[in-house]
Order: sequence, then structure tokens, then C-alpha cells
Amino acid sequence: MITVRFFAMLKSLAKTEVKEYSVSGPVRLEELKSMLKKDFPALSGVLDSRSILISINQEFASRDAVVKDGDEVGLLPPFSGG
Amino acid sequence: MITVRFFAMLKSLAKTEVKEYSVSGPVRLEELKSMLKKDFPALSGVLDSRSILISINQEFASRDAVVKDGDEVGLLPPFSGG
Amino acid sequence: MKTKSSVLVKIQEKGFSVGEVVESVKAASKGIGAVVTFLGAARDFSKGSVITGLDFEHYPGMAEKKLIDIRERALKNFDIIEMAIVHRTGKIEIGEDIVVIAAASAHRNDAFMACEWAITELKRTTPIWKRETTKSGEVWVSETP
Amino acid sequence: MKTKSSVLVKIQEKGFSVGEVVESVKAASKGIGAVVTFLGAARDFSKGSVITGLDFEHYPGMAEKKLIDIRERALKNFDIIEMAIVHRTGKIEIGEDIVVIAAASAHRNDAFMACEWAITELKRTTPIWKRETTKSGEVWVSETP
Repeated sequence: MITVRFFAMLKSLAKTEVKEYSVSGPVRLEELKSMLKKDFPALSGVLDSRSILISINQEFASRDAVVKDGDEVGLLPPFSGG
Repeated sequence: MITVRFFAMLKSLAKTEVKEYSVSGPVRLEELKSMLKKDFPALSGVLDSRSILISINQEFASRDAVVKDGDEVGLLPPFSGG
Repeated sequence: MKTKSSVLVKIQEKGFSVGEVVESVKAASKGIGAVVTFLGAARDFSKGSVITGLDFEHYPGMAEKKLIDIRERALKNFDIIEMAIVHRTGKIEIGEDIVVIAAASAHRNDAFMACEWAITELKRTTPIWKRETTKSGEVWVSETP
Repeated sequence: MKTKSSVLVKIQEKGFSVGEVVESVKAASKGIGAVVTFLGAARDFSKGSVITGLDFEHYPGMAEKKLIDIRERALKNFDIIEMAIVHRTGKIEIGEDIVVIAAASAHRNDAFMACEWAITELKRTTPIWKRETTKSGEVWVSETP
């Protein structure tokens, strides 16, 4: 299972906090994004934006990273803490 | 009357906080310093130091200023507040 | 180190006392001569809009990890003795405190530099998001669009 | 202005509360988004000597005037909303607070700049003197010989 977590405006757009995907093997982030766009059409316009960062297991990940069973993926809009 | 006030190590050297001088007219700071050196020999070595600032009526004064009856003169060693 | 971080670095709903945070870093050493503190507060006006309230969301676990990381990098890269970081989450009223960072050092320049670096790094790397309530509704803020 | 200065700028023997000083500047406006605070504390070590206590002397009247002047010039020259300065005088134990300067602004850069400028200006222009007690006796400190 891969757990995808949505935050801030992405959570509002997706209308959910979490989405889980059962995978048979490792999945490239690009493939995961395609699945997300299909399931959450409202995210299509922003998922490829350079201002959306992606974390894997709570560490920043590069765009060509690979996700595997048990991983937690975070979709992180621009931060506004402080 | 001109009131001269000593602070910090100058007060320790002069062994007093205040010295008053009766004057008949305006006195240049240079003259006042000569009077002070005579009355407080221990101050001779420091009164001309560029690191000693002088105030007249609680405002910084230039070395060629003139002091008159009723003025308060401060002899200010390097500051160490903060 | 882990114990210390968990005392000095916190994300919490409740308010904090600036005085207590300053004391927590001062307690580290009698060699501390300077403590520089940054306090972020909820303003009533931002980018042309009147703000009536704020709501902060964070990524639990990751946000704490990033703050601990900022403290550890600050201790490594600046000549400071201690640093504390407390950030609030959830609803915050106008005028209330949002975040405090206290940097303690022997000499003031190091504390000023470390404190300013830490708040900039917090805004850049910590997954915390602010939602502003304005007359026209609630909006998520993107400081770096 | 004079009333305000006398509340926000003080030289006093008794200790101060950093939290209260921060609140005193925050009270000025709901538009404050940042408060940067410098706290100076009595270190146990200075320029190679172990320090066991401090004693501060100031020029009554002139020192207060210089601090009021620093606050007014800070308000004029930096984009800040309020500034408070409290300096203690008399005997101060190791670890105790000596001085606090709090600068409040809408955006943090202005508060950082004003606070750092103010403490530098205080050390440069305010007639306050520190006497350190060391093993070898009591010595007046000349920061700028």
C-alpha cells in the first residue's frame, strides 16, 4: 500500500486528506501522479507545478524518485509558516 | 558655578563624584581641564585622551567648547553598557 | 540530543510564553551574553486584505523533524550556545503569537545571524501552511508561489 | 511622545520581564507581524577572566535622554511600529538580564535591522559603565579603548 497525503489547498481540492493505492511493485512518481490526476481531476492543473514539493517518508523527494509498498507520499503546496 | 561630574574609573581616580568651580566669565574647556589637572593630579594622564568624551549640560561637546556659569560638565570614560 | 530537541523544539496548539522560551535557552550556560528572539504575530492586514483570523496546518512528524533539523544546523553552523523554536498550529486570533525562535550566544552578532537564518529557513523548509480568513472567505496562503 | 517614551524606555535597578516588554511593544498596533528582541545577560567569562558579578553606573538624566533619542531615531529611520529599551543599573549577578531592546514591525527584516542598530547605538552613545568583579578585584570595563 502507498499512502498519499494531501495538505492545505491540495486537501481542499482533493476533498480528502489521504488516498491509498495498492501496488504490485515499485512505482515512479510520474506514474503515481497520473493515477492521482485520474482519481482527482481537480488536481490536474497543479500536480506538475514546480511549486508543489513532494515528500517520501517525510523527506523531500526528487521528481524522478520511485515509490514502493509501505511508503508515505506527501503532496506539499508552498509553505506559509512563520 | 560650573559643576564637573566624574564617572566610572574617572570617579575612582578623582576620589569624588563632583567638583564645583566658581567662574567670573565663560571658560574654554581647555582651561577647565588645566584646573582639573591641578586639583586632581591622578587625572592628568587621561583627561586629554581621545577616548574620554565630554558633555555639557548632558549633550556631547566638542573639545573647543566654552563653559559658562550654571553649566554641568560630564567627564565620560568609554561606555560599556548593553 | 533528542531529549533536548523535544523540549526546545515544539509544534503545539496552545500559546507559549516568550519569557519561558528565553529562559529555556538561557538555562543552557552561564556563558550566554546575548539572546536574540524572533516573535511572529498574527497581523490584521496582509497583501491588501483585512484579516480576521488565521488557521495553521502542519504535516505532523515531518514538520517537527524539519524544526529539529534547523536547530541542529544552527548549532553546527553558527557560534551559538542554544536555540529554541516553538510554532503554534490550529486557529490563531489576530494579535496572538504564531512562532518564536530564540538564539543564545556569547556575543550578539552570532545570535542575530542565527535567529534571522532560522526563521528564513523555517519559512523555506517546514511543511506548515497558513489559511487566512478575510471578508471574502478563507484562503490558503502561498508565500512562495 | 514623551509619555510613551517614559513607559517604553527605562533605566532601573530592578529586573524586567522580557515577556512584558514584548507585550508593551505589541500593544501599539494590530498590524505588528514581527517582534525582534535583543536580551543582554551577565556572562561568567569575559576577555579571558572569570567574572563573579557586575555593577553598572549611568549618568542619570543623560543616559535616559540618549535611550529616548535612540528609540526616536529608530522610529524615524526604520520601518518599525514601536521600540522599547530597558537597561538595568546597579549590581547584577551572573546569569541575570542587563538590557532588553524590542523592535516591532509589520515585516521581520525591519525589526531585525532596527534592533541590531539600536543595541550597537546604545553601546556607542549611552553613558553607562560596567564594572566587573574578577578574582583580581573590581575593574571598570572600556569596550572601546
